[in-house]
Amino acid sequence: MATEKDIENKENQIVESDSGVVAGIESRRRLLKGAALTPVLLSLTSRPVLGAECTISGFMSGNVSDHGHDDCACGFTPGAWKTPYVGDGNWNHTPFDPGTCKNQGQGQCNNYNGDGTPFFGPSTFSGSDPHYAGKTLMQVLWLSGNQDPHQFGAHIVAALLNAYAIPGYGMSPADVQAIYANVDANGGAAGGYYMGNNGKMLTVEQVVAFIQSTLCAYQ
Amino acid sequence: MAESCLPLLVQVLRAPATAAVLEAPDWDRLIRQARHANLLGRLAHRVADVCDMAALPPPVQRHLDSARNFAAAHARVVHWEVNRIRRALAPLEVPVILLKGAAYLLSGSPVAVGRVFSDVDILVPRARLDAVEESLYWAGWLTTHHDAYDQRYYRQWMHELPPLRHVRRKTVLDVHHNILPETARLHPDPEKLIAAAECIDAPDLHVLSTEDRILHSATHLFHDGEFEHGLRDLVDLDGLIREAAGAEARFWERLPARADELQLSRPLAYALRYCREILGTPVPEAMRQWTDRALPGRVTRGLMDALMARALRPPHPSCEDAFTAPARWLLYVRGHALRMPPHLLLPHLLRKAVRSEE
Amino acid sequence: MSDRRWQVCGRAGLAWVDWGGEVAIYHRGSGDTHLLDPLAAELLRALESGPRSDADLVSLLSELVSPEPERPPQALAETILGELKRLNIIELIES
Amino acid sequence: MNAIEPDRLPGQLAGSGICIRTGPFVSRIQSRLSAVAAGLALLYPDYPLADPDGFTDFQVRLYTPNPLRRWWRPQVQFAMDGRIPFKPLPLSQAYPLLEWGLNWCITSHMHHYLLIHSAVVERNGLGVILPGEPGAGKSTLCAALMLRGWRLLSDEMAVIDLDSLELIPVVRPVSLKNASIEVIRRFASEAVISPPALDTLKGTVAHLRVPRASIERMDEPARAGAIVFPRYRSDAVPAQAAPETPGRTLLRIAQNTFNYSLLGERAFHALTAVVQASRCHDLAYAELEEAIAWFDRLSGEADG
Repeated sequence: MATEKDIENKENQIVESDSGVVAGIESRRRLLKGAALTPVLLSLTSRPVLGAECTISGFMSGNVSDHGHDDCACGFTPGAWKTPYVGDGNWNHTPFDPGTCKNQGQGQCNNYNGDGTPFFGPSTFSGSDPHYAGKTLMQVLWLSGNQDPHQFGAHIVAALLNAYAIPGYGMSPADVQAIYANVDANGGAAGGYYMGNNGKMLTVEQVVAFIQSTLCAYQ
Repeated sequence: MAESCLPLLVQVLRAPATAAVLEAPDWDRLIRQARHANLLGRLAHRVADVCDMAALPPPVQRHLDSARNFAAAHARVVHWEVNRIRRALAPLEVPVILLKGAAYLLSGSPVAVGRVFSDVDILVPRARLDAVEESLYWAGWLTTHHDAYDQRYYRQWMHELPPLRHVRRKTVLDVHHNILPETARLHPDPEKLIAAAECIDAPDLHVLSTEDRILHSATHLFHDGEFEHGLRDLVDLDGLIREAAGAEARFWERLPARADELQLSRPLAYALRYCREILGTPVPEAMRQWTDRALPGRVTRGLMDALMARALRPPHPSCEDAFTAPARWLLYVRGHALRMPPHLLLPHLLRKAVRSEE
Repeated sequence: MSDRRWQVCGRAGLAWVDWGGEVAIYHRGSGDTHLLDPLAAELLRALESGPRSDADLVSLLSELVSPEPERPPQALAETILGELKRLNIIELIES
Repeated sequence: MNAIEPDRLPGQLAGSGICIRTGPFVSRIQSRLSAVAAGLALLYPDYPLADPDGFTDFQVRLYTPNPLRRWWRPQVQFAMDGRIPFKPLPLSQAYPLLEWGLNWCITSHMHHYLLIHSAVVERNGLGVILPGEPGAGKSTLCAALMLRGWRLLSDEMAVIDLDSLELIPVVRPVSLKNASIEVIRRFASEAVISPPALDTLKGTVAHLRVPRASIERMDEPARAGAIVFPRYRSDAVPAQAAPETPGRTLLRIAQNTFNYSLLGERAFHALTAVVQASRCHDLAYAELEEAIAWFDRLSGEADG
C-alpha cells in the first residue's frame, strides 16, 4: 500500500557547484563579464513520492523504517574507490584486492603496485583494450587524462566494485561486465561504442554518463 | 465486531452527501478506514464535490486537504514518468499503451481524481519487448530483481518484465506484453487489445479501449487475487463502469460481447456482481442472465460471496472479523492457482513463504 | 553545433523567482528546484517561450555579454546548455 | 494533564488511553509500559487533554511486540492505528520512540501544512526559524533560548499554514542528544529532563520539559521574520553571523522541508514568501551565551 512518504534529507543532498565566478548583474541589460562558470548554483531534485520506499526516516525518528531495505542505493564514485583510506570505498566489501601502495605518503597513497586484482581476469573484465592491459583495477582507477579516455576505465571499475559492495545497487556484476565486453568488442574506450540489440548505438561518453547517473554524487 | 451492514467508508462513498451530518467519532473511524484502504484522497474529493468543506470540523478538513495534496503529488509524478518513458521509447516508434492508474490519469478519467498510485504500468507488443527493455535501461530504468529465479518467474511465466526502478527518481515501472500471465487458464489475445487501443496523444501514447479497460481492471481484481487494494480496485471499476455507461451507446451490449470474445466473462461477471452489491453500481436487469451464465454454480458462488464480502472491505480493524485473514489467504492462493499450473504453484508459494520470513 | 534545437522538458512549464544576482526556478514537470546564474536564467527564459537553435542562443548570449568576454559566447552556451540538459531541465528536440 | 491524578495515569494509559492536544493535533496514546507513563507524567503535566470521544488525529500504541522476550532483551514497538512504520527498539528507548513516532505521524500525514525540519522560537513578535542541518546543534540552542524566556513553537518542525503563511505552534518536549544534555543541565539547573536513553541510533537521547508559558500560548501563531542556520563550532569565538542570500536560503530550507517535493509549486511559492519576509543568516557559535545575546539583539531590533 502506498504509505505516505516520510522524507529523508540525506537522500538528496544539494548538489552544490564548486567555486565559480558568478557574473552578477544589477540591471538586466548591463553587459556581463561572461564568466558564468557555474550556470546552476544549487539544485534540489524532487524526492520520491511514489514507488519504492527508498527513504530511511532515520534522520529524525532515530530508527530505520520497517521496510528499511535500501534497494535503490547509489554507488560510490571512482574518486571514493581510489582513496579507500578516506573511508567511503571499502574494498573488503568486494572480492577484489586493491594491491599494495607504491609510496606511502602520510596515511595517503596515490600510486599502487601491480599486485592487486588485474583488470582483465575471469571474475573481472574480459577483453583486450590496450589502455587497461597489464593493469590492476586500482591502477586503472588512478589512470589520468588520455591514459583512460572519457574516464571509461575508472567508471566501469567503480560500477563493478559498487555492484558487489552496495546492496541494492542498480546493476549486478554481470550487467557491468556485459557493458564492458560490448564496448571492448566495439572499438574500446578510445573512439569505440556500445551496440545495443535494439540497434541503438551509445558513445563511450554516453555510457560513462549512464554509470554516473547510478553514483551518489551525480544523482 | 465488524459492522454487520456495509462499512462506514462504503456507505459514504455510495452517498457522499451524508458526510455533512457525520459526528466527530464517525469522522475519526471514516478517515482511518479510508486511509487504510488507500481511498482517503478519493473520499476527500467525493465529499468536497457535494459538501461545504468549511462546515466540517477543522481537524477533518486538515486530513482531507492533506489527502488531496498527497494525491496531487502522485498525479504530477505519474505525468512526468509517462513523459520520460515516451522520451526514452520515441526512437523505437512503438505504441506505448498505458494500463490501470496511469491510463485513467492520462486519459482524464474522473476515476483518477484523488487516486494514489504505487507504480506505472505499460503494455507493449511482445515482439518489441527486448528493444523496449534496452532503451529503458539506458534511460535509467534498471531491474530490481537480480535473483535468477525471479528473472525466470517473470520472463517465462508471467505477462511482464521484472519490475524496473528508475535509478534517480526511484519510481517503479512494470512493462507488460499481455494482461494475464502466459501460464494462466484464461488467454486473452494481446493483439486484439493492442488493435483496439485508443491513441490519446499522437503518435505513441495509447490506452485500452473503454471495454478493455474495464475487463483488465476486473481481471486484475478477480483473477490475480491481490486483495491488498481490493476495495480501491472495486471503486475504480465502479467509476469506469459509470463513466462508460453514461458516455457510450450500446455499452451494455458491447461489454459482455467483448468479455466473451476475450475469454474474460467470469472476471467481468464477478466485477458486475460485487460492484452492484457493495457500491451500488447501476447494472441493468438485462445483464442478469448473462452474469448468471458466466458465474459458477450456486455452491462456488456462495463460497466466493462469503470470501469477497470480507476481502473487499477496508483493511482496517474496525471492518475485520476472525474470518477476514483466512478469506484473504484463500483468495491469494486461488489467485496464484489461476495464474500458475500446479507443478509451478507449490514451489512458488513455498519460496515466497520462506522469503517473507527472512 | 549543427542546427539542432532545444526545448524545455515536458509541457508543464517553469515557475520563476528573480532575485537579481540569483534566479530560482521550479520545474512543474519534474518537481525539481534549481538556483540559476542570471546568464543561464536568460537562456532558459528564451527557451520557455519556444524551441531555439544553438545559433539563436549563442547570439542571445553575445548580446548580453560584454564585447570582449572572458569566455566566448559559443563556449558559454555549451557549458550552460550541457548543465541544463544534465539536470533534465531542457532537452534536444529529436529530429 | 494534571487533571489526572498521577497514580491513575498508568491505569488510564493502559486502558482507553490518554488524548493529549499539542497545538492543532490530538494524539490518543495507549501503552502498558511504565516508561511511557513516567515520561508523560514528567514532561506533559501542563498539556490540555482532549475529549476522548471527539476527533483524534493519531491513535498511537507502544507495546512489547513479542511477550516471549519479556526478560531477554525486551523490545518496544510503535504503531499508529495498527500501522507499524519502524522496527522494534530496545525497551529502554520506549519514551524516545513515542516522541519519534509522534513526529513521524505529523510528517507523514499532515500535508495540509508545510513542514520544515527546524526549531521555531519567538520573542517580541519575531518568529525565528532554525533549520536543522545535521550536527548543527539546533536543539541545544533552541532549548537554551526557551529557558531564557523565548517562546517555543516547536523544536523539531516549523509548521506553516499554506494560506496565511503563519507559523503554527506544535509544542512538544525538546529532544536533546549526547553532549547537549549535560550542556543544558549546567545551563539551567532547574530544567526538568527525562532519564537519558542510551545507544539509540542517535546516541544518548533525553527530553526537556517545556515551560508552562509556551504551552499556554500554543494556540497563538507567529509570523516568521528571521531564518538562522545555526552551526556549533568550537572555534567560533566570538559567535559570527554572516548574511545568506535569499536564493541560497530558499534552496537550503527547501532541502530541509519534509513535504517540499510533495507540495510542489505551492511549497516553492510559500517558502519564497517566507524567505522574502525574513532576514537570513548563518550563525556559527561556540558559547551559548554569545549566541543568545545575538538572538536577543535580533529580537530587540524587532521591536526597536
